[in-house]
Amino acid sequence: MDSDLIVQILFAAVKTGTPLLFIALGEVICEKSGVLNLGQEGMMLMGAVVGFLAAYGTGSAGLGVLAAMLMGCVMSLIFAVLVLHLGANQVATGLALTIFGTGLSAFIGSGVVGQTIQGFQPIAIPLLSDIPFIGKILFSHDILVYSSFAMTFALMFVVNKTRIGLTLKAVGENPHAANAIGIKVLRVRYLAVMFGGVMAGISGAYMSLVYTPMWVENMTAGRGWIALALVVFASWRVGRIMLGAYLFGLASIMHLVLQGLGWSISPNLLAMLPYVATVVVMVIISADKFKEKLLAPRALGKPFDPRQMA
Amino acid sequence: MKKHNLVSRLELVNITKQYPGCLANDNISITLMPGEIHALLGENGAGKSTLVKTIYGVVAPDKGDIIWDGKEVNIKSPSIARDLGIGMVFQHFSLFETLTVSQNIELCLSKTQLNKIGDLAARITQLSEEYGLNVNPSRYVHSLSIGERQRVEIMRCLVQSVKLLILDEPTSVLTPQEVSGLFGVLRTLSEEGCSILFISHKLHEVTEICHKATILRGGKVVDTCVPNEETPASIAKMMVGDLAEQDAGYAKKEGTERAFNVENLSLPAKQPFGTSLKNINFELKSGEILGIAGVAGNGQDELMAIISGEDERNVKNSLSLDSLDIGHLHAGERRKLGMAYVPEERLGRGAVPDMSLTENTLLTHSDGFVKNGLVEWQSIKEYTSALIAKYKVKCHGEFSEAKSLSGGNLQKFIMGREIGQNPKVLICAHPTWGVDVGAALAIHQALLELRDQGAAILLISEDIDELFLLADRMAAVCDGHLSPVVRTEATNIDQIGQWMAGTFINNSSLHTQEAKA
Amino acid sequence: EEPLKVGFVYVGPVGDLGWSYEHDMGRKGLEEYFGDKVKTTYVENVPEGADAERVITQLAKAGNDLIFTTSFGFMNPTVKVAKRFPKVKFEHATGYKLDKNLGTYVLRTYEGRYISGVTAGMMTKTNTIGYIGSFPIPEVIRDINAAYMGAKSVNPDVKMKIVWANTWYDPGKETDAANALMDQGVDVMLQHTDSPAPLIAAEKRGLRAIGQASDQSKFAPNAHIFSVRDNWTPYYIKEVQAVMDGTWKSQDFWGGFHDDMLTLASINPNLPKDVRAKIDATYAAIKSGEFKPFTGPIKDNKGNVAVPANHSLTDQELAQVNWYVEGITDEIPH
Amino acid sequence: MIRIQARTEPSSLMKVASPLLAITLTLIFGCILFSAIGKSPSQALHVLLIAPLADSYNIGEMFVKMGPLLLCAVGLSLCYRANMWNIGAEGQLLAGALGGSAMALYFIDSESAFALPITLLAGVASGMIWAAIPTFLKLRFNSNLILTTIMFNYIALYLLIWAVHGPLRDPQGFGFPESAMFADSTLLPTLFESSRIHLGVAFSIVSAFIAWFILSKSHLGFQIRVFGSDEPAARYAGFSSKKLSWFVMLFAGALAGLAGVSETTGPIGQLVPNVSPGYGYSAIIVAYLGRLHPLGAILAAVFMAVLYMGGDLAQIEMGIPVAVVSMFQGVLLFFLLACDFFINNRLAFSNQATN
Ligand SMILES: Nc1ncnc2c1ncn2[C@@H]1O[C@H](COP(=O)(O)OP(=O)(O)OP(=O)(O)O)[C@@H](O)[C@H]1O
Ligand SMILES: Nc1ncnc2c1ncn2[C@@H]1O[C@H](COP(=O)(O)OP(=O)(O)OP(=O)(O)O)[C@@H](O)[C@H]1O
Ligand SMILES: [Mg+2]
Ligand SMILES: [Mg+2]
Repeated sequence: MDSDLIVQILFAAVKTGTPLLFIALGEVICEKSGVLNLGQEGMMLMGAVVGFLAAYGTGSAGLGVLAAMLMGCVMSLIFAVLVLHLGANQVATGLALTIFGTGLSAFIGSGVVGQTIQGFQPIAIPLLSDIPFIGKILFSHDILVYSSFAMTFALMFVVNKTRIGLTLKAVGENPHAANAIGIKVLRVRYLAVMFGGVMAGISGAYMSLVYTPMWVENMTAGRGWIALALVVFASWRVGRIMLGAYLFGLASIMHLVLQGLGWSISPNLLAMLPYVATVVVMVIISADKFKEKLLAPRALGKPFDPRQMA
Repeated sequence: MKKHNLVSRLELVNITKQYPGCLANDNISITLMPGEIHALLGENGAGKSTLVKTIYGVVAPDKGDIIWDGKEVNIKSPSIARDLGIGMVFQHFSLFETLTVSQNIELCLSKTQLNKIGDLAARITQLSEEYGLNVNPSRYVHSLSIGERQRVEIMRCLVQSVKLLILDEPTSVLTPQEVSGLFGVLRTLSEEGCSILFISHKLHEVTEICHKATILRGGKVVDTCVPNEETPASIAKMMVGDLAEQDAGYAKKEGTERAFNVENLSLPAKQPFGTSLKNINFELKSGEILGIAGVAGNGQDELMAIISGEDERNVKNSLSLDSLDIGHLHAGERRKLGMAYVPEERLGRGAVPDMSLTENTLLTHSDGFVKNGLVEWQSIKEYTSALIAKYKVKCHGEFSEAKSLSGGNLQKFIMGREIGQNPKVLICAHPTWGVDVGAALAIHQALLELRDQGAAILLISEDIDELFLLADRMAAVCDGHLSPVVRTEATNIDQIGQWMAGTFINNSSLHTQEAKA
Repeated sequence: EEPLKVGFVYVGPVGDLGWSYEHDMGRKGLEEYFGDKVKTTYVENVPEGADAERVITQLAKAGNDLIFTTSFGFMNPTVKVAKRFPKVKFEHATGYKLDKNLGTYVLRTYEGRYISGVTAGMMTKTNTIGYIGSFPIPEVIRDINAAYMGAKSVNPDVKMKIVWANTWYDPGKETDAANALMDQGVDVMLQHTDSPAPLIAAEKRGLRAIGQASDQSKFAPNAHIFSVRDNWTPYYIKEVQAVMDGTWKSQDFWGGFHDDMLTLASINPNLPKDVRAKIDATYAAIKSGEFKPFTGPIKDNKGNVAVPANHSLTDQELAQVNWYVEGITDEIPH
Repeated sequence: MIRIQARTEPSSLMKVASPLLAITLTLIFGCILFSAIGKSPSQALHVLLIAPLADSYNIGEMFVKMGPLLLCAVGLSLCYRANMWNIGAEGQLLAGALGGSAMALYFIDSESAFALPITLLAGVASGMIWAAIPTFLKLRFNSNLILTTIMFNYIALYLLIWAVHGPLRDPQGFGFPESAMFADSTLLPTLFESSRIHLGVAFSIVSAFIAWFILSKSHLGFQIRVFGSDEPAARYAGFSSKKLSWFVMLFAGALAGLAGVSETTGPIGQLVPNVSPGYGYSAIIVAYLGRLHPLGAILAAVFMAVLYMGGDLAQIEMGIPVAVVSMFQGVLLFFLLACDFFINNRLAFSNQATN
């Protein structure tokens, strides 16, 4: 493999990892507040289809992204109301959201299957894109990829350095105590869930506006689930999510690259690679129970009802 | 108490709070002067916590007014309460273990307060010296002992210069020595003009430090008094109404042969914030009650879990029952050999909340009622109703769900259920915690009766008085170490208190599990 | 007089712009041609499992006289239903099982693929063409061979890189596959998957690609060389007419350029003259039957004689191609 | 003024009424949806819910559809009762189909009476193995069951596709990705003349009753219920969480595996890439709709099977897109979860406004 090819592969890994990065960033915030939203796949699909419809209708990819963010937010609100206000089981509600989103997106998107639009064009960042290796890999993408960088760093700052981050952690660790000192637990959780929805929306829009760019039923192909695994992989740390997303992006294109290089392993077996890798990584990460308990938000998945305070 | 001025600091007028199925506060009115230390007394469930949460803005009252420094206020949230100058230390701590002390404190302060303080860590250190609190702002809370955590809670109130400090049962988790340290701080605060609302079940503390007391029963104010004009006994009488019986002193017994033995038991903590057990040795004889004192969180839970087998780690050669090694057996097998347990949490552990009493009997009585893997529901139902009758458990019947029983009745049920297995060894944690006087008496007598029948009983409790009442021999735990075991007659509260604080540990390995972040 | 009822079973959504889309175009062409003499019904997105049999049965029960099942996976369900409804005529696309009331029909896509290969061989500057495969079934392997032979016939140095995407239709995967190939020096893309994603990827990089199944020129105006379009309308009209006339007979039908069931759509006007001329000449030769791509001597890539000299593979033999021609260095995966 | 008030005791009426209410609300949602896309709601609901049961052929097909849903849902109910969040029924079903088919192909020339039972057992065992791996990873390495089971769904899918393209492909099949048709000795007998109802459907109903019996009559079932409702109590009582976890997971894996092998040896008759149109996922909804009660699952599976078939019929007869079915499923689950709120809460009507 020559160095050009390696640069190309890493460039592709960043691109493939970007939707995962968006959606996992949303989920990690959501989980830090103590809410487990398994509806990622559904929100992402809805973001993809609505983003595409809006971009197709208006001719503006930017409006498409906005519409997708809005849609993701609406989807997450359905989840939030059920889980936060009606105390529904988070696992079941998340699954319902995924099933619903899969159906609804296929339904409303049937009219534009196979249509195509002008997505975002790559913009090479002056100077930075001239750096050998790194420049091509990181700085010759489109605007959404750059936003994902910005988002990652912004979240790292917010989560680790600000009062908002403290509040989020407090709510995810011990909502009863947080409530007792006057933090509006449900409000924080609502916002966190909605943030997750918005990010899932962008992630979906990235798929349908940049990545392919077109709308197809089920086009996210399980990325929402992988994002959930990424969060565990990253031990709920924002910076590691970025790393994980790109590693996963790499794993999911590797089987195609290897075939092109003449490897004659069954493509079906190679296609399992990302999923097997996810399991292996998860096993390694969570094998240390002690550590996982320290890192995972302690109230994750547990309902909180402010009216039933001890 | 110095009278600073004549305007009351806080006046509660007709506060009423209705919970589903329970009137927690019923027209409560109380007045508090600046600098006054005011005790709020009452049995479990009398409504004390509800009332103070109302003042702190955590609970919204259905009715009633709050007057603060002469003006009517609407305290909708804790941040409003804090802006007024109200601070509160909760019954169940409200600290975040994965955050540092100063982060915990920061979360309680508004932007303006933070700006006013400037360097929070410096302010904490300064206050810490001023009041002798010894709080290090950069430590993670999970690395702190219970006593330290409580000082953090108090610090949280002090940084915002409180005018009213509310303490909900602050002493139940402290050693006697820590209690007197706390009282020193409270007196200083009082002298500075800070009012204090103090909730405690320990009446001698109330008579020692409080200027006034209000007694609640069933959500109503039933009496007020000046504590230093009363005795604990007379206050107790006001709290529970006409007492039928009181615990008498009970005869101490000498055990016979060794029933259960713990030898060189050392075990690292399983949970991130747990305590590791350090070389624990003791023996338990048939026909005796061995009491273990200690502040919560010093390894009692871990000890109980490893003895019962709930902690599934193999501790071969460390535990034996009738000289039979049981360290490798799982909980069910140990139970079959004649061990029984009454856990601290009765609902959620000792009993399944959503299941009927019949099913809850089956929980620990699989032996007699399961044939070929099938449950004999009819006979277990009959057994359960007999149990209910024998222990006078108040409920609708054997089909009642466990969660519908009051704490005391559920405890009687669990006690009866465990005693009904005729155990050789009974391990019993906090048997009367939160149980009213009548039920406590019944439980005490059941325990003594079981002892007299020759069972060996290990009694773990935070209530020193109860231990002195029941135990034949005593020891204390501190940070996973067990003190020497002595006969109850040969010791006194002071010594046990010292031991609870860890004075028996020679090498200074106290709080060795810091910095695991 | 009652209209003739014709049912269609599609494996994908009609909007896939590929396989199912073209079958549906065929259905529409049928309606246009016969007007109210026919009434058509279709069911899309039918999974190729236990459900297929029920859906086909329901179409038969609903009174359809002729039912087209348009995916290979519908073969055995169609066979089973055909047995139960002897009066109804069935036609199964791409399969090989016949019955009294069940016929099959197949496209000679390899004819289009040969021209694609010729064109790619002439257009490539890196001497590397890329091929995105779907599944290693005979049809796809046959077409890979045809494409490679076409390319080799005009460019002896040409290499072909093959990537299996394991899907008929997944734009995301197809994009990844196209990029993986182009990263490795491919400058002309061929595909045996249905979405336009590889063309779009080529367009973005300023490289070239050839579409298949439907006209995909609008997705990549510059990259697009031409599309080999499936055209089912003539066949569907012919079969319906036969049923109307009472002359319908079960048969195994193979259609290609000759029958206009395969066409070259939207040939890019900016092609070099020689390339265009070669395309036209090859097309004419195949259409007239004067040239058959699988005519010996052909060796497979293990060195065995696959097609003896002076022999052209029969349809029966074409259906069983499971070897790569000499020069393709890969192995057929599974 | 309407206020929400917590009930002192959960309402047993609502426990039963909640699914019915949810179904009603879903139908109302459907009416609105169909009007919105310009279809007659009454006709659409008729086609969707009544037509699938209109004649004996359709009823038979409904049972064929119900079989795998019910088998998976019964296993999942038990898992969820024990708080084991197994999302892997789909993968376990595929594994069962794969393992069973491999065995059926081994018996391709056999007429032995044991061929079918052994084939079924192979399917069951494969499903169990597929459930066992995530269980082991959870118990041994503490890995998250939800996520590992989902990953194993994908892995099973690719394994199956690999197998039908490779070792299990019909050598006479012109290279198409399908196995040979199974021999009659390995095909599940059908129960009635002229219908596809096969022995697997009977298995599914029997399995529901077995699960019900275990859950309500046996000590094991009692342990499962305690374990799921209150894990500390189960530990306190000395019930082995490992044993129970293994039991429910293997049970679920076995049933899902049986569902898979019953599909391939039943209505399909060979191994194909598309064994399941997502039965394992829909079974999650079935389990919830059935209140995690094995007998409730029977009714829920019937409902879901009707909905599936109705979806196809709606397409044939009215041109309604199939995506509507999964929308319906999602909405139904939403409504169910929302209605469950009223098991523990109620609306209180009062005249005076509260402050
Ligand atoms: N959120 C709630 N919902 C319903 N009932 C409640 C709630 N909180 C408290 N109660 C009930 O209100 C009553 C008063 O409770 P409260 O906590 O104020 O008692 P307390 O006097 O502090 O008791 P303790 O000494 O045990 O702390 C009790 O019967 C309790 O069960
Ligand atoms: N993506 C995720 N990120 C973090 N935690 C998750 C995620 N998905 C699931 N979980 C956790 O897993 C729980 C359910 O999954 P699982 O069945 O693995 O739990 P569990 O292993 O029983 O939990 P425990 O480790 O406490 O026993 C959820 O309630 C949640 O706490
Ligand atoms: Mg209290
Ligand atoms: Mg776990």
